Amino acid sequence: MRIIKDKNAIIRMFHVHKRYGAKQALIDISLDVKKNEFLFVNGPSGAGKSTLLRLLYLGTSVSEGQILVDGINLARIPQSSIPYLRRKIGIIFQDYKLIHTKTVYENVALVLEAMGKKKVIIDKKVKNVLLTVGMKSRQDALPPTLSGGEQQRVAVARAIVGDPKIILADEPTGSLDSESSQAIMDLLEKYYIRGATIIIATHDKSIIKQPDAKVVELSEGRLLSNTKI
Amino acid sequence: MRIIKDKNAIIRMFHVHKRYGAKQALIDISLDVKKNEFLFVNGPSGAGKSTLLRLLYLGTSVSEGQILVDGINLARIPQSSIPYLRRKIGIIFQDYKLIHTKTVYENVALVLEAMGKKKVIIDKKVKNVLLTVGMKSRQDALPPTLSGGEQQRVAVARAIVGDPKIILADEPTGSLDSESSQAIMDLLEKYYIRGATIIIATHDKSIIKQPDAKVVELSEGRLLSNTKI
Amino acid sequence: MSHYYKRAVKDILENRFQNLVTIITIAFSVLIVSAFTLFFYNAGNIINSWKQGIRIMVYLSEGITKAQQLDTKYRFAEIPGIQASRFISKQEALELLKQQLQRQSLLLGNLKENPLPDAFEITLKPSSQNYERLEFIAKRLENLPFVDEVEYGQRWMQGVSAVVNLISITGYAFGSLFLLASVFIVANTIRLVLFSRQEEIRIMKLVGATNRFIKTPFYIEALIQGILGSLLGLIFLYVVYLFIGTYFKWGITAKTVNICFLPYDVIFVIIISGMGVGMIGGAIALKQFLKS
Amino acid sequence: MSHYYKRAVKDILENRFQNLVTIITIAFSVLIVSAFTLFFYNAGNIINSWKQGIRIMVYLSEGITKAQQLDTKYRFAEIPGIQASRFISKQEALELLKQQLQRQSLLLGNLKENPLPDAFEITLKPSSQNYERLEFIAKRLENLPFVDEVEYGQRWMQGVSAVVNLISITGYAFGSLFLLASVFIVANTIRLVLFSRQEEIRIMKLVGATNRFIKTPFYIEALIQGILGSLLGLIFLYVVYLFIGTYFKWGITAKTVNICFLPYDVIFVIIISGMGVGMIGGAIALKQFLKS
Ligand SMILES: Nc1ncnc2c1ncn2[C@@H]1O[C@H](COP(=O)(O)OP(=O)(O)OP(=O)(O)O)[C@@H](O)[C@H]1O
Ligand SMILES: Nc1ncnc2c1ncn2[C@@H]1O[C@H](COP(=O)(O)OP(=O)(O)OP(=O)(O)O)[C@@H](O)[C@H]1O
Ligand SMILES: [Mg+2]
Ligand SMILES: [Mg+2]
Repeated sequence: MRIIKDKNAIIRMFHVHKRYGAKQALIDISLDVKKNEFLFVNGPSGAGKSTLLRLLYLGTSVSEGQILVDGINLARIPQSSIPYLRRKIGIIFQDYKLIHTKTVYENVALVLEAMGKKKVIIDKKVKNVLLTVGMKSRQDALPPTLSGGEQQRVAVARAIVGDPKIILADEPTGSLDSESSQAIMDLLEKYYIRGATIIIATHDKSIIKQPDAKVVELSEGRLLSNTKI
Repeated sequence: MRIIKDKNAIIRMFHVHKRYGAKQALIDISLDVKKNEFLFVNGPSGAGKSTLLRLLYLGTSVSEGQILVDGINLARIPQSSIPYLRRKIGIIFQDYKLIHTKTVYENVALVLEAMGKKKVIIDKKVKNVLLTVGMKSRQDALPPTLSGGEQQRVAVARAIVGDPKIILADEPTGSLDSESSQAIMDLLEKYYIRGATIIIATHDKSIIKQPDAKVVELSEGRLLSNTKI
Repeated sequence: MSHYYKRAVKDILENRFQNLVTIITIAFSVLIVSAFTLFFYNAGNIINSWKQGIRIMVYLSEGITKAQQLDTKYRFAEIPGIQASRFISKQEALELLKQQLQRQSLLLGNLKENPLPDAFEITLKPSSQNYERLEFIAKRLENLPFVDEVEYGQRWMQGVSAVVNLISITGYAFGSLFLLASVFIVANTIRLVLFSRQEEIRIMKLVGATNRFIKTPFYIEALIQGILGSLLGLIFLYVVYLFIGTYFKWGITAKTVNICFLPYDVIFVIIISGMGVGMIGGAIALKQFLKS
Repeated sequence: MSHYYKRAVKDILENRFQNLVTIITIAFSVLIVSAFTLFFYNAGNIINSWKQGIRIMVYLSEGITKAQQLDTKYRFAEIPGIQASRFISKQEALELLKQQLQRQSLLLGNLKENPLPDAFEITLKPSSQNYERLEFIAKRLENLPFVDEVEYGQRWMQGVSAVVNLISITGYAFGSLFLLASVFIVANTIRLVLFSRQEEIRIMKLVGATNRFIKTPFYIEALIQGILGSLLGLIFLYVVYLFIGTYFKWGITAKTVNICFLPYDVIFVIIISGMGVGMIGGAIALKQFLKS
């Protein structure tokens, strides 16, 4: 199989299959995501949305097929380069994945510390992004003492604080009321306008409001359609 | 303060306050829930919905005020009786709270085992309830290998398997597409029709479809309205 | 109950890594304490055999009759602390002396008559084998009729007494230390394991499990871990013991020092203690986690 | 680097319970090993002082001249393994004998002339203080001119040799065992702690942290734990040592047995080992968790 390079595509998936044991989670997925695209991956519970995102940040590896992210073939990337790949990607996990023993501030700052940024810069950026998601006042709280929606907003803050090229958001508004929900979507749109590529996995079609967004539909591991709203 | 007994109320809250340190999570809540009522607690992120439910199963205790559940004053209940209180209540936690090291089947069966039920009865009930939520085929999977929606359905199964008098559901459909969502709501309605009292905390008004449901609105810890749709 | 037992076994299999760590930690702790016990058990035996050598020589006045000699022997019974007495005639004493002197025995070659006295050699009961008692008994012996002089190896006795004291004090001190350390290590390992299972315990409480329902399998687990760990530790010690034993016998063939393994009752106590420590460690941790 | 250090200190404070368990586990392990070391260090000293007593008596032929006697002394230098020699004249020997015989010395009262020979008392180098070498050296001494007879305490030597062998073999065997046990216990405690922090490590990896970023603070933590634990263990041992020391001195006043604490270099090695064990235990666990 030849991989055709496309200057405009930041993510390319070629006939990707993913099996968990006997379970076929993704079946023959081929998909190009352009630079600075706003993509929704839609589908019911268990369709494979999270799995698709997971493949992109090497949270798991493909069973078959190939994936290129920002020109890097994920099958060939050495173990030691994975952190650098992940720094290009901001991830909002479906289950938030906040560190329970670190404060909100520390959870968000961690991303920048891992990049080796200076303390003053970290402080400025973290406080700024916490303000944006409305969590500045809770910056010293531990995640287990936050409400579900508050945790989700911290997860969003952590995903965007490093100014990533790509943002992967897995149900980023699942625990949020419509108002907070809209605020988060607006925030993601702001990064989109700044040039980031945004991929949002969701079961909730009502949050898809962007006029220029692309929507793909997953169902039982298969890609159904490839349509704009 | 005198507590007026009401034969029809299964839950009574009298001027309840809840503080987490300096944070006022609930302010002067008085609320009666009738036997066999279908109640929605609605409100934005951080309003105090989860906290309200938490008080009912003694996940935390009130800072001020009194709560009666099924005739029991929660302030007076001895430590050793708490498990028996909790067996009357089926809880769907916002973050599911599944045991990661036990299979789906074991997680659900645990409730009945703790009650001291017989093995054959447990087996029948668990398989039945897993079938109802559509998770029978994944009964031997560990929760971390399930999708978000699948985990939520297991959480629902665990909450209802013990045929509780009261079901507390904290965003029971947050991770579910509208179809699965409807299925869960229908399931809860079935238990309501059988005579259970259902309290659902949610930020999502669109799931409120029951014609005879009561809705209360929480905002920044205060009870706003007390209306029927 | 069989239901609890099944849950415990299942739990052990599910948390294999942590259980293995706990069992091996118990094994090593048991190993340390029982190795130490074994060492001091044998050291104690050796010391006892030395102590048996503590004796008092009672020299009789010259020219006493057979009856007077017997009379003296009977009087020994009145003095508490004396285990046995043996009569050594002057002829016997001279022979012994010649043997002892080895080369210098030629000094005795030109003796016309034996100037040594008849004597009794007295051994003491174990409880009286210390310097104070020894002196006291010697005094009483001196005051008996027909007794000319009493001799006991003063300097030698002080030396042995010192070594014995040192070894037994060190033994008790280090023994308690090692025991304390092992109890602490085992209890904390179990706490650490339970710590990582806090969430599970918390969830079980939330769905209506009683404390008893939660605790019982953990106790059974601790019991099984305690037995397996102790056995493993003792087996390990036995292997080392065999190794030392053969190496030791191979190296030299002295019959003076006899080493042996721990007696059954001590082994039994060790296993019971292993179980107990596991359960107590678990109990403390569970109490702590069940509160919150 | 100071940034890593800060994170490590913060981590220790945040995970106080687990760190305390680790530190105390290290302390107890160090305590066990160093208590044992201390015991054998002192036992070794005592044994050495006994061994110094190993000596060979060389009896010279009767009527040799002063020159011949000196000649003999010079020839000792040719035999490897001899440390020193001391001349004991026949008069001196008789005096010594009288002292030794105590009560029986009256046997020697009617000696007309001293039948004892002149002699050399020879002490051996430490490396030659074993039975085989002793016998060999004695043979060579016997073949020297003007030497009449050579005597060495055969039976006594065999006895001591047996005890020394037993103690040192037991010491090495138990010492390695305890060391092994301690290393295992410490390493596993750290693995257990890291096990409960797996999720945290996994999340750090997901947000782009390199292995080095994750590992370094844990290593620094292990280092600090190692130092604190070792120091704590040694301090505990020192307290016990003082206690035994005073109790011991109070009980008896023998100058024959002198106990002393571990020398500085051993203490240094113990602290370094404590650090090392912590780091190795952490390294193994981290490698395991960073893979998945
Ligand atoms: N680690 C795993 N091991 C086994 N099966 C898995 C694993 N992860 C996911 N699956 C299965 O793969 C399927 C797709 O899972 P995925 O998490 O991608 O679904 P999803 O579309 O994100 O669903 P949801 O909207 O409920 O989050 C599910 O049936 C799930 O049970
Ligand atoms: N253990 C705690 N310690 C401190 N503050 C807490 C704790 N639990 C909740 N809070 C705070 O109390 C407020 C109410 O929390 P609660 O979880 O009840 O909100 P909620 O209505 O369920 O929100 P959501 O819809 O986001 O789940 C929040 O601001 C939260 O941060
Ligand atoms: Mg998902
Ligand atoms: Mg909530």
